[in-house]
Amino acid sequence: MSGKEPNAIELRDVEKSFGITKVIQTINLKVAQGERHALIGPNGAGKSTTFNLISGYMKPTSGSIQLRGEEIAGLRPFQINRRGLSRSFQVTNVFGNMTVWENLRCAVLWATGQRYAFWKNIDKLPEVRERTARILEDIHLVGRRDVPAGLLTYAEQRALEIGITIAGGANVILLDEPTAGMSHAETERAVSLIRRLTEGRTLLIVEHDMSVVFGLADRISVLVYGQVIASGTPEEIRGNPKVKEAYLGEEAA
Amino acid sequence: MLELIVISTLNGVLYGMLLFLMASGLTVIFSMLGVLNFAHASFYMLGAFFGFQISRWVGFWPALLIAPLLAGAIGAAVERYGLRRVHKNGHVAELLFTFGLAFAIEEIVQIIWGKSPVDFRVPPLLDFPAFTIFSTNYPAFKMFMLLVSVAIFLGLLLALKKTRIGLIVQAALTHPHMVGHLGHNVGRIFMLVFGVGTALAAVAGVIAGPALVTQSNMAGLLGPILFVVVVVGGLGSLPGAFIASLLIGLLQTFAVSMNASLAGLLGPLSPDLAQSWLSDIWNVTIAQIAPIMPYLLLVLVLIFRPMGLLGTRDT
Amino acid sequence: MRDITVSAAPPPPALADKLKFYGIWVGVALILLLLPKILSSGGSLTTFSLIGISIIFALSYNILLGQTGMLSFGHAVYYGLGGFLAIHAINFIVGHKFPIPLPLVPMIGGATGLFFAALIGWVSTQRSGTAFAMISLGLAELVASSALILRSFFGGEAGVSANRTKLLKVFDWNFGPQIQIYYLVAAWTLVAVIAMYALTRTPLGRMCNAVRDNPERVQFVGYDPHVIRYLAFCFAGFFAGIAGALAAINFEIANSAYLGAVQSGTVLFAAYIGGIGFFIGPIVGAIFVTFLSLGLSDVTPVWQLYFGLFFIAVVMFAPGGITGLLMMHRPLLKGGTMLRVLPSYAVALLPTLAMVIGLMLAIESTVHYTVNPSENPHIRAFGIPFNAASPLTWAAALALIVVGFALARLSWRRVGHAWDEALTTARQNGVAA
Amino acid sequence: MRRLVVAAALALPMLGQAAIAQETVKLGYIDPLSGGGASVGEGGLKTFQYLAEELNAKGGILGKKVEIVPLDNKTNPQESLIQAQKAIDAGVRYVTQGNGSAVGGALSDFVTKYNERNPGKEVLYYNYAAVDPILTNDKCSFWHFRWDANSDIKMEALTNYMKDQPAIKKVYLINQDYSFGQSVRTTARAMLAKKRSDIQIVGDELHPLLKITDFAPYVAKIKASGADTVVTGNWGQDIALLLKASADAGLKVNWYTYYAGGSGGPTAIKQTGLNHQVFQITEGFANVDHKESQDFEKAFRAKVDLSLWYPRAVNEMRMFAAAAEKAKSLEPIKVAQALEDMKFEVFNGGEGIMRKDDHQFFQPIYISSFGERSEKEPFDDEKTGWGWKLVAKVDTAQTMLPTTCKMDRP
Repeated sequence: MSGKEPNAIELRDVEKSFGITKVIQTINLKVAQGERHALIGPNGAGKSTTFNLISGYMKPTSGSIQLRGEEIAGLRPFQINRRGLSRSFQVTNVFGNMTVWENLRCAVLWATGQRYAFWKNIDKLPEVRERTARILEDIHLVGRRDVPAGLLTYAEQRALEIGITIAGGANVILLDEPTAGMSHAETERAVSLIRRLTEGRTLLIVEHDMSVVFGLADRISVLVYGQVIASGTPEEIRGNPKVKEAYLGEEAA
Repeated sequence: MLELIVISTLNGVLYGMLLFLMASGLTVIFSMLGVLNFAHASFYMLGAFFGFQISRWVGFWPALLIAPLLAGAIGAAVERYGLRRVHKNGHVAELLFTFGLAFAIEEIVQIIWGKSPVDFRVPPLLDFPAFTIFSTNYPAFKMFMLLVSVAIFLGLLLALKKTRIGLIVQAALTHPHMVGHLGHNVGRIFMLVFGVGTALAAVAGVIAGPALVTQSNMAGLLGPILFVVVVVGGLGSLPGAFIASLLIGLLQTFAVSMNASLAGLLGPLSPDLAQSWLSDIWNVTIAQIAPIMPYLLLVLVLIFRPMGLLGTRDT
Repeated sequence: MRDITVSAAPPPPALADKLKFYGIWVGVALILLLLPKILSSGGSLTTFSLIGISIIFALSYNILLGQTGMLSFGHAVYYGLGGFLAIHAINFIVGHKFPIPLPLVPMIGGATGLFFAALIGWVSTQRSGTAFAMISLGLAELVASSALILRSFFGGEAGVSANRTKLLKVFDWNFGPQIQIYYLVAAWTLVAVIAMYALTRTPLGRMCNAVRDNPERVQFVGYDPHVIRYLAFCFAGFFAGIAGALAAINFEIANSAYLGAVQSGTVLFAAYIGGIGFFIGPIVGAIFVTFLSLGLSDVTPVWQLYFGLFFIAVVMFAPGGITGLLMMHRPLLKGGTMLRVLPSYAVALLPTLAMVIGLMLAIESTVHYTVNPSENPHIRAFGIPFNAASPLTWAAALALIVVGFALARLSWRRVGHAWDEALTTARQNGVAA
Repeated sequence: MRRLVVAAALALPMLGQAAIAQETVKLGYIDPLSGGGASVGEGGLKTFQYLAEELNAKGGILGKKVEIVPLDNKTNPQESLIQAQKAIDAGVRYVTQGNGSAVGGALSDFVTKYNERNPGKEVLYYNYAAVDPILTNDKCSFWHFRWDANSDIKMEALTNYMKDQPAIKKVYLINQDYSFGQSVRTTARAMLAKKRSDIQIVGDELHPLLKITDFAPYVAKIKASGADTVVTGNWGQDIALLLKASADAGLKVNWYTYYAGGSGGPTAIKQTGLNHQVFQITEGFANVDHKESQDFEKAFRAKVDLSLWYPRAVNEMRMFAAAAEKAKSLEPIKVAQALEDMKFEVFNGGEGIMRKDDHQFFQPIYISSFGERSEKEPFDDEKTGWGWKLVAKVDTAQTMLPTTCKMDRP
């Protein structure tokens, strides 16, 4: 494209109500392609709901959501996923009875074009096998390959969660608090993992740990009471009085 | 014709109220425990048989009280020592547990009371025609059944609005996920809800036993219809269960009184088709398909309103 | 890159593993072939044929319950429709003298099962969990009741019969004698089992497992869980149809009982008792339940009660079924600590057995009083004579139950401890859980 | 309880065939002994066991003792075939069955095919209660013999009686929605139209089999139609509940039934107070004025605590013995040939004949009503104090209906 590349994600006047309660009041958000974008805000600001709206888990009450210029509002999650957007969950959400290997393999199947094939031996698909092995290697779980996901440690499950999210090769990745509940050392490892794995892709991340946010993000948007009150580079956000008042002020103190 | 309509309406409402007595317990149990109690109709049967046995010893009126209490106690015990144990194995195991229980209860009832209907009689106090309409008697006992079910319905409504447990149950109906956060006495509440739910089914059994039939297959005949009521009304919706109960009660009763068929409507089938399978559909009357009406309704509801009539949630 | 892949991916099966894998299938085929040589009475051949049919049916059911996590109370619909179509097909083929031999007829049953599953499944698989279970129940009741109304197709409660010997002969076999039917069923069983096993190792098969574990997450890796459930449902219907057609060929009759709740319940029992977590589970369950339902009714009139109680016991104490119980011991066996739990098993078995016998004594005595009160109280149950009227019998039953229960509780707790210890040691010995 | 021992032996088909000595004549009794139909099946079993003892006391058949092998078919056609196969494995050459025409049809079909495929090992099927006319018409078999009058014969007898009752003007038909109920309904319509064209059929109802718990809506319909007579083939709970609901609604009509005398029926009639308003049509009943059968009834009741509901079982067993004696053989094919056109003095007196054309037994048919007894009715039923009273007897000759059977003979 010669002129302006479309944004990876663009939300225009998106609203979401549950009954009479308006959880999201008119969100406008732009995430450029290749950008690492963090979404921050106090608890209950609507960060997870925003993720749910973008990924198709919920339908917006009104407004438009575009993925690389294409309207996706109201599409089902798998339709959005097939258009190249993948998300992780705040609460670990893996296939508990299946091994790590099988978990990752499930996540690469659609992307490698297997669809609903019932005539192919899954163990004899070289591309699936290679891609799964690469992800397994990437998330450092080779030693735990044949362990059922339900028996992994918490940090390992979080790593697997990220692995599943990126395994399909989506261009736009949404990570919902990937380091929540981790120790300092674990967090550092997770951040470098995220940094490496999202190289060249667009990342939208929700995170509470400010060191992670400021270390990772190119741009930051602040969500308060269902509205984006500021959007900009880390420096701009740091200096924004509105943000300080609403959010960072308390944290910094 | 008018006679038929009046009698059918009365019978339909009565049947619907009986269904609701059971469906209400089933719905509340489902909302709180997340398990559809397959054995619910079995407690209806237990109520009828306990009622029969106790009324032989001490008369019908004490039985009306004791039998549901007894069945409710068994229900509570089932929750405490059975379901709670199975809970950790997941919902499928819970559902299957109640499935096995329904099977076992039917067998035990057969062993104790046999397979033929038992002679459960209407108490002499109510054994007279309440009124005669166009020369058809309407038994007083059926009026009594109607009164009891309406009274319980109102009592239930009151309990839901006014008591603490009622409020918890209401909350559970709308927000099933918060049940887990009830705190340390959640086990007691579950047991109570299960006990009361099964006791309600047993009340239905005691009052239906003498009027209909008290036999070991009564649970098997009613069970599937009960599930239809709950699904058609919308899983977890009490008002939905109420409407669906009445709807199915009236539907089945009125269908019986209709002799219309496609043949009657459109004239007989052309002779060359008379021997084909089409003739079955052509000549069947609405009265003949009355028993499958609830299931047809279920299919229609699922196609056009998958949540159920008043349902709000998915599962 | 190549190196990473090789080290990270599971190694391809070694030759020995491959040999073992194919050896099992060949072994099974040989056993099926030789079985009638060892036991050749008409009754045991009928029993084997029924077991084969019920294996296919139970495995097809497990595509739903075990593989995809869909609890169906109406799987017999597809079994029954397959059976009916097979019977009609035989009559049609005979009537029109088509050159189609009997061994191909099960395909017609399979196609029928597939057709109706494809038709009905789209609506019913839209939801999973309890809603799906209830819908399957309602649909089953609807079809079973309709079968009695659509008389010219379903033949009323008497059903439709056919003569399987009038079709085109294969190798001079007319499929009259039971032995030929046995081989027909055995061949189809082998083929169907292999096919269903292969299905579990395809992309679709694995995605079924994923849907079972977490239907929500499946949507976020690009799959529509509804489509997966629907396809699984179609396969289950297809194999159920084959099983139904084989049953119809075996009995030469199809009637509405094929479609009914009892049939649906039996397959659920078989799959669950065998163990839905393992491919082999429903096979074990099918064999076990077929034997029970054929044999148990001869030794006690209240066999259904025992059946129900047994099922409840499995749900409560062994949710993995028989296979699950056996598989639990694999790590111990590999870790070499199996011997440590055996003594505690022996200790626990005694009071448990006592309790079970007490329970059975009480049940049989009660049955005597309620069913045959006028008869001689010296009765037999399971071939063992006792006096149902004697207070001694009742006291013994009561004592066995109470003492047995108390001791069983204690001793099973000990089994639990011994088990934990053994497992820990086994893990230390280097066996993965 | 002896069946447990026999059954234990049968339960182990895996162990191959234990050599069971051939000194007894085994009759496989294939009927429900568990599940919903068990109470009926147990009653039949006790009857046959009583009859076997009676035969054995007189030296058995051709010097061999008769043994009843109970086999539980759970009222299911498939299961019946499995049990039949099991029985054959255990050396049984004769089976008898009665509950359910669906089972009867399946068994007749099975036996016919089995005999065709296993010449020299033939098996005979004695049917004592499955009354679907088709078994001795379109689907007749050389290997099937029926001792109960089929439903058409009973309807013929019933309508012959009804045509002479001028009080009958409006008839309501209510039947179970399955083959038997439908055949009752169609023949009733056809025969009444032919014999009494002035009778008006004011209602023709089919309701689902054994699924209705409250007949009030149906009774409301009967009432609304103004019927004075109801004809029904209902049995089991369907007749008991129907009578109960009509008593509740105060319906005053006469009931012409096939099976009001079945288990639970008499109790229901007594409860509802329908004194001599319920009629049934049978091949015999306890109060028939015939000394021999009344003595038998007395002894039978003393021994098994049941009224004899199957006089036809008595005919079946006695004719079995007689035919074997006549053929001087226990080979089923010879016994079958001896049974054909055999004339026999039936249990309640009078002559019956096993027609060769279709293997249907023809015998006198009785119409009786249930209510208070006079001294002519010594027996009551189900301890109600009420008993069956003779209303009319239809002679054998008047029950002979033509058949469409084209029998394949070996």
